[in-house]
Amino acid sequence: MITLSHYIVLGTILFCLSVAGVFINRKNVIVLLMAIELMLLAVNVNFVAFSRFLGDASGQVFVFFILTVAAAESAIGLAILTLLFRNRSTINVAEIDSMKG
Amino acid sequence: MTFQLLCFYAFAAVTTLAALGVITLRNSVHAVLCLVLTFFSTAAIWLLAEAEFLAVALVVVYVGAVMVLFLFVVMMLDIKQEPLREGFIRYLPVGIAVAAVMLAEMLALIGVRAMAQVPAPANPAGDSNIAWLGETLFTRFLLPFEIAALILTVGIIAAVALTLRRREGVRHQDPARQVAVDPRTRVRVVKMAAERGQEPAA
Amino acid sequence: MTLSQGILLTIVLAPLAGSLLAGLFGRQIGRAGAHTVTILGVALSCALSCYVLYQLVWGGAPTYDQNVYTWFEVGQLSAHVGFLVDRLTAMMMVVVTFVSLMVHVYTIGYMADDDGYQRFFSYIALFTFSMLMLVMSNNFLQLFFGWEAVGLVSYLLIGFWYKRPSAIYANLKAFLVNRVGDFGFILGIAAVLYWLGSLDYAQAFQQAGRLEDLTLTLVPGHPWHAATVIGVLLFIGAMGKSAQVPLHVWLPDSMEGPTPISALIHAATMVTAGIFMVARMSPLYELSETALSFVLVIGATTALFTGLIGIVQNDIKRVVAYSTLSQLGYMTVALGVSAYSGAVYHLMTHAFFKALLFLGAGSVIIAMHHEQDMRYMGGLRKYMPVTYITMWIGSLALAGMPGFAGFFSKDAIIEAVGASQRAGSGYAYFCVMAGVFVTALYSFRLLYLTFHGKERFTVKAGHGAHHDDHHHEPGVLAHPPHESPWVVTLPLVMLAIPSLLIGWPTIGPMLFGDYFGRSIVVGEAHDVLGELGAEFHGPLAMVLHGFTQWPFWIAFAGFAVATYVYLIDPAAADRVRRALKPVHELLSHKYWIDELYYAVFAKGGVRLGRAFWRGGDAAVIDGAIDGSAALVARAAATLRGLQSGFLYHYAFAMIFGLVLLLAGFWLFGHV
Amino acid sequence: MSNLPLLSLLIWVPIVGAVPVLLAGAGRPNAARWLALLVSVAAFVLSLLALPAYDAASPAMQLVENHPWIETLRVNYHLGADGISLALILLTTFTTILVVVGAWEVIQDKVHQYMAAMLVLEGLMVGVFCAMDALLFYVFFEGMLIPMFIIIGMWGGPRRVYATLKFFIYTFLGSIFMLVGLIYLYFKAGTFDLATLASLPLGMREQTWLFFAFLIAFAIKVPMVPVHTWLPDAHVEAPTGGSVVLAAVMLKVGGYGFLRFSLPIVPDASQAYAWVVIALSLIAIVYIGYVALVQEDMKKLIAYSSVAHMGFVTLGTFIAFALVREANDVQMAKLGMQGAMVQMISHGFVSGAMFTCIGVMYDRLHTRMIKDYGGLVNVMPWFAAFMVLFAMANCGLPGTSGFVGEFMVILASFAANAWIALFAAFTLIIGAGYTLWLVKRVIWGDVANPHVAEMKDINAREAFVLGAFALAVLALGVWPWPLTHLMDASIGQLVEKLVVTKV
Repeated sequence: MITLSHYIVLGTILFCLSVAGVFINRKNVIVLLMAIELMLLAVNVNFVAFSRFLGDASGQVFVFFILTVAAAESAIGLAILTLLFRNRSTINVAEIDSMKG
Repeated sequence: MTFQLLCFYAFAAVTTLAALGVITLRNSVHAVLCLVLTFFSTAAIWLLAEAEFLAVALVVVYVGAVMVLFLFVVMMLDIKQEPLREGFIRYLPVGIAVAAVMLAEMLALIGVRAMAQVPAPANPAGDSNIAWLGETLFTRFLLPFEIAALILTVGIIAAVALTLRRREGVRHQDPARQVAVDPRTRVRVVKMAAERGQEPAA
Repeated sequence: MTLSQGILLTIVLAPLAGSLLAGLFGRQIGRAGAHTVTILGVALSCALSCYVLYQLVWGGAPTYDQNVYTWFEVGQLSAHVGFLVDRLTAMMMVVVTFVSLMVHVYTIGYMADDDGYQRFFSYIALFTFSMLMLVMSNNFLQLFFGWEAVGLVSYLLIGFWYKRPSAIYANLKAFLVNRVGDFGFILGIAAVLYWLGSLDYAQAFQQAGRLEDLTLTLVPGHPWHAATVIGVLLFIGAMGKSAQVPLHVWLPDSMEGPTPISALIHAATMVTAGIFMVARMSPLYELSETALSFVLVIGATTALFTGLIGIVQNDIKRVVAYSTLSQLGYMTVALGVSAYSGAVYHLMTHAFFKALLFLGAGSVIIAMHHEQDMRYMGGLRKYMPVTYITMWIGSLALAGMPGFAGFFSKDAIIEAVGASQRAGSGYAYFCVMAGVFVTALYSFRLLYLTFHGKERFTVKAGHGAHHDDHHHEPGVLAHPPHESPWVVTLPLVMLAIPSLLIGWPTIGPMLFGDYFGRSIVVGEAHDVLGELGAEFHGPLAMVLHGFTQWPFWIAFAGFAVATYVYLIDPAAADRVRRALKPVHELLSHKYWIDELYYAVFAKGGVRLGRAFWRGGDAAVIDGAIDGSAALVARAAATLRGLQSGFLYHYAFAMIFGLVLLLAGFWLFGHV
Repeated sequence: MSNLPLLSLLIWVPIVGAVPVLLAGAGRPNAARWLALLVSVAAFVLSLLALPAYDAASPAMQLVENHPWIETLRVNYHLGADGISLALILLTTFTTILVVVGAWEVIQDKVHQYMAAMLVLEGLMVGVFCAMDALLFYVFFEGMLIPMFIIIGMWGGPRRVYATLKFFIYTFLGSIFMLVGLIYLYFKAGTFDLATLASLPLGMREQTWLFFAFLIAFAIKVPMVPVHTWLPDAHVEAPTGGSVVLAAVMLKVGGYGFLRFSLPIVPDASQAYAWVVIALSLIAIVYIGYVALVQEDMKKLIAYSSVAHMGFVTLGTFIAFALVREANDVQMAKLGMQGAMVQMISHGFVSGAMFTCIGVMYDRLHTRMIKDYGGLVNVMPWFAAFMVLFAMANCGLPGTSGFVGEFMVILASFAANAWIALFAAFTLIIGAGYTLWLVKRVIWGDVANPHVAEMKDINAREAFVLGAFALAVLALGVWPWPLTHLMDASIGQLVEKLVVTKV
């Protein structure tokens, strides 16, 4: 029998993995983007599970919206990435610090 | 251990390993492929949770569209991998430590044991998850739904606008300008005083 | 027979209308137009004033006390503009309008070739209006209005020749010193309103009895009687306006103004406003011995010590100015011994003969082409006989020659002081007696230096043919001096007549009779004039008696000394000066009071202001403000380091934050 | 006629009128000028129409409009006017016309924007004076800053950035405190309605906090010592019209705030701490007087003199407490408060006129330094006449408006404490000192330099502006009754409410 905890633990593990990914791939924007996708996925897993166990459709609707926003976000993120690469020939985050205060 | 549980464990393991691959693999293409795998297995887990529509949507939209986009980008850009890997080893322990601490904290907060006893209720969706979801989406969440559509449109336009570039020196026709030609701007009639011929030097 | 509001309003407004016409449309109506409208206005006012006086004295009209309109109304409290016309007011109105009319006429001649002709007429007509508002007021508010308005006109007129640095310095000084007086005055008015509950004279005086038990404690342990506080505060105002020591410094400087206004404003009318005011407030002053003693001492000091300065002055106008100060002191002394009618009486006679002296001096100045230094005059009597004779009349009146107007008033004051029991009256008696000598000395000195003796100027034809007021060489004239035109001499004669005669018919009713009726209130206990009145047997007897009295002989001594030193043996003056060098120094520097005030108040004020500005505003307040801004900037500069611009730094920060947050939740439970 | 929403019209006619002015665009400055004049005259006419509609005998709020605005917060669009508001509204509309006319040729750059900003400012200021809802008041109170910020920032002098920032941050800081106070009151009372807040019982502790919150907000606006230093800087950098509006109307918002907020809402704390305000007012009168004395910049001098004169406003307002609660002298308290109000209106005219005068000089010589002038009377006699008149009003000569308020306040403060009156009356000397010294150095004397010799006397337009100010100054000085009558009932009610404690 699959309990709620199963799903939540899975979500948690996914989330923590993505956090670790942010840490260790700190210079590669593509992997960073992917780590963010993973985080969203972890959240989605939780939403789906709660929706199922509480019998409320809102959770799944939210997943739906998150997917939408994540898609838009990755589209724009990749566009920025392309632009960045085109202008600076690198996607190394360590070289991008024009926002320095 | 029921079959369902067995399946859950299997897919969860695949998901976790694939996610691990995403963050550790050296080659970006491989990483993207791992991510695809993660999505696939997550979709399977959602099927187990009887969220059929979302599972399908995840595969179709995410794996089919977004991940392919990722692949495109990764393959299209000629990225040198080596400098991007700098510090990978150095930050590995930190990353693992943070992730571990966070995991511990989260699990402690959630209270896994307490919830382990909660049984799954009868599926409220009944037979059709899609109908259930659709009803909610188009009644209670109609406005957010419209807004989500708008966000997607904006996203598309933004992506296009960001990557669009005008190349200088490319020859191409512009029909609109051709049609809008005004004869008065083309020919200019100039009136000049008649020039008197130079008197030949005597 | 009652006074009509229409007439009273006309009296006040006619000069104002003239002033506005001459001032605003001066260019359109021209010089002749300007003097015509203003003189018409003032003449109308003067005629109606005489009519009002007639109505009150012979027509048996009751005192007029009514409001014209409400100035403001706050709850039950209200202030009005209105007129109180009794015999005191009527006398003042006649004096003011008459002298003003004379000065208007005189100005036609005196200012004949000045560019600011219309402006000048506008000012003096405006002054007449203001002064009338002051004397005719039936409440403190309007009194203060008139009080300040005459100050304003005085300011404008002293600075009339605005190109002269000394003139614009003098007018600023006059205004500011007057303001010091007004400072006390307005507090006095506030005190009246607070304790007596009304700004209206009649109501305030009716309530005056309430002051008996009231006190004010400014310094703990020293309660002051309400009546004393009111009296002293109001008198501070009078000290400013009537130039009493120590606020007298502005009056000599005010001689920077054209001579006609010196006569009108700074001798005959405005400066006596303080005297008039105290007389008007007699019901309040009678309640406080202390305040009256204060008045007495101040007046006595002014009477003697400013007169002394007059002896050493060389500027003809300044001599008359110091004499004015001294005479104002006499009036104040009279107030101080509760001889209010004596003060007002002296005010009246003084208005005539002092205006005469000033206008005479002005006539001399015209003749000398705007030379004012007496050291370059002498022997003028043969050139300008009318001026000479009228000046003699004025001087004799001033010196208190029995029979002349000044004698009656001054002698009454001296006797009143002698009869008074008030604290300080001994000192005052000494001062006024000594003052008699001093008065005679400087009066005759002026006459001898100006009209008698050798001519100390030379006439050089062709030199400086232009007729302007800045002379290049002292004592050198382009033309020989000559008598002034009739517009100048007519007022002299017109003023000489009352200077000579006004005392005879008026002393009886005004001083010892009941002319003032209930306008002036004197307590039974110190009614010195009442005591003297018992011995009064008509003016002729008084004149004859006067020859046997000390004041006459003291004045005669002054006359004798002046005659010897300045007429018979002119070299003696130098000898005396050398012998009394320190005294002469002291007097010619006017006791160094001007220098002291300048250093302490003007310089000190500016220095204090600068210290406040640089130290307080700029350093402390703005320092704190800008300092806090700088602190923020520094803090921001430090914190800016955190913004590395590296994406992963931000990401780490977020994640650490999340970890901490989770830890918090975990450790501190489910909040 | 009587059904017209006059107050709303007064607020919105100028603000909406600013739109066509703005649309007139940079290319048609004359159109912008005439439109702005039309709108400002219309607003003035509207404010005059409010006079017959107003019953001065009644202390109640009149011309009330009340509509729900933000229903969830129970905030209402609630307007109303009593005598105090009406007087200030008249001052606002009157001044705006003169400012518009005064800027006619002086502002050459972006005329339409300048005029529009002025009109918006007018509408907002009127709004402040008739808002009966605290949040609405706050919105107008803050909104006012924006056009003024723009006016100083765009048409100001060389250090305008510093001045605008200082001005903005100072006043903004103050109003934040007020906002906190208002929010607290909202949670306590559940509404922002001023009448309700006025009758809300509050403990002494709460009142004290609220009092100081309001004090900071309004003291900065007035401005009182020691938070006055933004004013001289703002004035010096502001264009003439900005200075005029700032001095004539905006400072009054502070004084008005004390009357509308501090006194009715926290009367007990106001009484307990009245001595603070009184002391600061006296410091303003004496200390600032001395500071004004030594200024070398004419605008700064007048700015400091404004601070000193506004000291009378705060003194008159808070002396009422000492009188009502300690001396039990309601009569005198009314006099003091009436004096404060008259002083506000009068200062509006006088300081407006003084700044206009300085503007006239500045337009000709492009300097505000006293030492660059001298002997103006020789070349500009009419101007000199006006300037002397306004200077006299500035030092409180009877017969001009400047006297009335000072006189009333001094009389009232003597009843409270002779020492206070003593210090207050000191203004007679020091006020005359700095004003007339200025006049001496600028107006009198011989022509100081060739630049002065070339100065032209005022033209018809300037004569109109100065003449209008002069008429107002003289009218108010000779016959203040209409004004005192207009406000009498309202002030009477305000003072009588002070007697009631809320603790």
